[in-house]
Amino acid sequence: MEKDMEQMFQERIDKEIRIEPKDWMPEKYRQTLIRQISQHAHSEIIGMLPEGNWITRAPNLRRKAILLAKVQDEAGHGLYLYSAAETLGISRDEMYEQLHSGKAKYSSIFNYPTLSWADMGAIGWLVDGAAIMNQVPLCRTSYGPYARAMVRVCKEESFHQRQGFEILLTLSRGTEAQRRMAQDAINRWWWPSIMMFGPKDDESPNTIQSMKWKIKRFTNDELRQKFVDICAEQIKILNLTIPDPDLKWNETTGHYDFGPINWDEFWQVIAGNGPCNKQRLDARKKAWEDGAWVREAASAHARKRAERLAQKRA
Amino acid sequence: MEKDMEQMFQERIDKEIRIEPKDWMPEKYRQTLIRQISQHAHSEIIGMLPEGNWITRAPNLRRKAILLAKVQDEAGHGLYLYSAAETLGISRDEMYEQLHSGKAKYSSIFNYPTLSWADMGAIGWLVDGAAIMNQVPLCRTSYGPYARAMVRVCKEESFHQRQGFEILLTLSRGTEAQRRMAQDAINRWWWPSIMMFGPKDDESPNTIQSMKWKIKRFTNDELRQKFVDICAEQIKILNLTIPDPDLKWNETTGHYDFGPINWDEFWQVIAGNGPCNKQRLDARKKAWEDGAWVREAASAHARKRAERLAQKRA
Amino acid sequence: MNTSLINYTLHLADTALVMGHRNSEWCGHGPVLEQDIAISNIALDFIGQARNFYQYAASLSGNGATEDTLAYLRDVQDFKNLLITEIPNGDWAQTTLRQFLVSSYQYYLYQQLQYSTDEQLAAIAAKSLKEVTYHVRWSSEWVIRLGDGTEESHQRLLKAVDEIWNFTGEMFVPAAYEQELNTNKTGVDVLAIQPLWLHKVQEVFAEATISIPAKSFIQQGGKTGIHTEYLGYILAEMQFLQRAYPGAEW
Amino acid sequence: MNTSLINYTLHLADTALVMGHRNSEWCGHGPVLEQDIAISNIALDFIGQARNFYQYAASLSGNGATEDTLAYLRDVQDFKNLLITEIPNGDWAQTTLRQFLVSSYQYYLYQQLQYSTDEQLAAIAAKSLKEVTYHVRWSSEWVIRLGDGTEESHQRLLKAVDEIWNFTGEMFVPAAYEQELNTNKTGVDVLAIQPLWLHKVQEVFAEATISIPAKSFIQQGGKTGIHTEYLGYILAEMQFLQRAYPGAEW
Repeated sequence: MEKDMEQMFQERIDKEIRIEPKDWMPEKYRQTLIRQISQHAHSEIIGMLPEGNWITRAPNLRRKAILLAKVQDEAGHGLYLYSAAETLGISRDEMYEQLHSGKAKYSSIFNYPTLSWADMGAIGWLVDGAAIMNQVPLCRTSYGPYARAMVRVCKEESFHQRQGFEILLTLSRGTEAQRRMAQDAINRWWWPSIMMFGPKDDESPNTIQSMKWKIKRFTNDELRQKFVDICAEQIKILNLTIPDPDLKWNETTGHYDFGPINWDEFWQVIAGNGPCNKQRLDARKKAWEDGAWVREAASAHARKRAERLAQKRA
Repeated sequence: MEKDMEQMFQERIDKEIRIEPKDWMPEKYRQTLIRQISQHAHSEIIGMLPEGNWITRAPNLRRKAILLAKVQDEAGHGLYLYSAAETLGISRDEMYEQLHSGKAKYSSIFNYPTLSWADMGAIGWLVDGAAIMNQVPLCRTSYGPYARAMVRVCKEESFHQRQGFEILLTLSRGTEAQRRMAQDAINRWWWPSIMMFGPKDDESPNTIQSMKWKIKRFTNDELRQKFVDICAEQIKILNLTIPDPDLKWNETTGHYDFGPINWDEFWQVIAGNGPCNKQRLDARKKAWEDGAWVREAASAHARKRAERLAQKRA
Repeated sequence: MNTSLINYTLHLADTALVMGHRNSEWCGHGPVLEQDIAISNIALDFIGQARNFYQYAASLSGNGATEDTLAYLRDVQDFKNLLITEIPNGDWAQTTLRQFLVSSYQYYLYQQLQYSTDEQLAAIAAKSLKEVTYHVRWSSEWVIRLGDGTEESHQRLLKAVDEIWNFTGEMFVPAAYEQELNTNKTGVDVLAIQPLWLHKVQEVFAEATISIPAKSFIQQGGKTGIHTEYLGYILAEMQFLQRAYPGAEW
Repeated sequence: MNTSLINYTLHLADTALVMGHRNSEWCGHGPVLEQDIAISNIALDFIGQARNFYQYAASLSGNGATEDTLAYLRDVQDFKNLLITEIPNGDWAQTTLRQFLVSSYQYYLYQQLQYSTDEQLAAIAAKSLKEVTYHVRWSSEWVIRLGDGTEESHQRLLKAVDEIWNFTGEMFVPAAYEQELNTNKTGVDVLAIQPLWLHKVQEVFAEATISIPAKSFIQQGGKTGIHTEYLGYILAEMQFLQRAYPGAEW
């Protein structure tokens, strides 16, 4: 019976029929999705912090408004994604609990510090760029609520990416100090962005099953290569350098070759030893704990109102 | 008997013989001194805050070091004065308690905000200047420990005053923005400084007794006039203006006339309604409360050490 | 050049900017995700209002002034914002209470200002009014929720009233430039809107089961450049890049 | 122009300046008046050391550099201080623990540096050593007092160790400029002083009844301009006047 269900489920997937919350699904599919969607939601929320760090210091009012709107969009993405995950039977509070306890992960990239205004450009161009590369295929992911959330997310992300590139473009055409700032930001964000696609395919054990379930549609290495190819072209417009001496066009493959990735750094940051892991998680935990009395007050007030309304009606 | 003691006490005062902690003294003399010395000590401690506000923003390293040393000196003055008050049978903790509860006062001048670097100059020149005017006679005050503390205080204060004047002098010879900054600071600090001498003599009921006891040696108005006379001359060196249209040399009296003082503002600030009363007191209370566990730990450790030493000896 | 009009426009701009700055400090740190979004949104509205007023002030000033030279290259003594905008955020009670007190004031202010004889001011006010109406609703709901929530939230709201109330009086003490613009109906008679504001505050406070303080004192100075010690820190942070890289484009 | 020597001198100067900055934030807010004075005094010593190093770096750099252009007109990416100096003060446990960890390091560093072949560095180190000796004593006494004080102070000290320890490794990872100066005995071989430092720390921790963390990770980057997010705020505040009023004398 369970076997039959699984087979039917896979057939629906294969026919590109969307799975919806009330449909039967294998427990492992559900768990994988919860893990992936909540991780994605957490990344949006944690991702607000490095950019939020520059809102009060944005260099002019226009940029300030754009940045604030962008960070706010990320909160919105978090919201869609938490809602999508909730359709799988987990509450937002449970997900927060997993984030705060360290059980749930979020994208490691947000454990790097934002040290100059140019980082707002580099994050937009590289980090959002890599995110889009990962996310566009998810608009066709097999789980309906997730796919629909991703459609909204991707639309905004590509807008953010263009804004980021434009920040770098402006800096690259600015003063010597600004060019240096932009190059320095690219130097710091390039490799972590490349790592955003996750471990190499042969070290990514879940990929096969996820692709079969159409939760994932391309492998890590495929997406990474696509990203490198695009950036290697775009950097020319900036007239700056990607910090990889091995980056070179390969006539044979029709792709850019690139140098070895420092996977040790990747695993270190995942393990909690990035520059800002503690700072980021502490900030979120503090916001959550400081907000406890507010949430309690809101519930208490809602209860009181409901009671009063009931009394009136009685 | 009590009457005889009082008479003998007054005779010693009249003969300029210092009163020392173990000497008999009228209860009211003791209370007056406790009030005055602790108020003075509190003023030093609260007075650290407005200037401390600019340590991290001092405009160059030399000024930063000078300002930090100055604020530290004020802490030192507080220390001498609390010690002098303690000889009269009140503990430092009791005095803090009175400060934090609002029972004890401190100089109202510190309830004004420091809004620019020039305020460091104006405080030095005007506030320390007025303080010295008040304090120099106290080096000969009848109570020994107080008089000796004041000798040390006055020596440092006159140093501070010169530094403050020099800050203003540098600004006055600087750019247009700096001159404006200096003038703005003098505009804001002039009248509060004038008020530092306290209410007019005919509204200062304690003056007569204090002068008889030689706790006070000049009246408020005498000192205020002396201060105005000096500042009216010094402002010429700065080539700036004292914000009093009525300030004018009076051939007949041999003094500068000056305009009416806004006593309403004076009483408002004393009553707690100055710009920074709450902020200042909150900062001190916070420092004290946040430090509670530190003080407890220090005592606990001292106790442990003493016990261990005792055990070793046993 | 109409100095009073420039000063008045800067007063409106600075108030919006500093308020937006403080609200934006919450971004990423709100007590509930939806409210994080709400407060950031309000911050955005304020920055938008500030830009409109600065642009107008820049056009009046000439001399190459822009919205950014006005926001980024003036020091404390030239800022004319209300003091209430610059005090620290404190907790959620203090932030939402301040929002309510300021937004209610802005509501009545802009209601009048939209009929200003100065077309630009009128247009900005009219345009901002919809936003402000929402700010008043959002913040008054929070004041009521916290006042009539738990014992803790009620206490925190009372503490917030204690912290903030003295800073409200300044709204209704006209600076010289306000008085001047009043005579030709360019500005708004703040004394006339005080009773409206007070009525609104009383109404919301009543629902929040708290009272307006019996005794109060007016902390003022912001309108004429005499600020709290907090503003210097705000500007040092906000203006850093413009100051550190003079003349650069961003 | 010896770039490595300049960088090294700036590294020493920046470390002292940022440490002095953080300590100076306590001035007026210490837990005990005597300790308020002590921490301010240590801040003063650090600012004094910073000035000596900056003056030397300025003389090496030429080009009109002064102690103030170096301290006030460089941005984050040019600062070379240890990261540990820029993290926030936290509570008294975190502040005194950091002081102990940094001062013990400086103690062994300056002990070697006083024999530098570079006379200026040697002289500054020798002159600073007396101060640093006092800083080590003062701060180790506090670490012991808090570790072996109350249950609360012990817990707070443990938390401080948890916050700070990862930032200590950077002291002993030589930057390229350190390695270069090492070869001609201008600088100090930080690897060689690590065991001395560790021994001292173990000794004091033992008295404080706490242990060195078993697992640790090295947070680094400060020596080469890759900092924490805190430094930008420190500089925005510290440098405001020099940036806002360029070229003015103070």
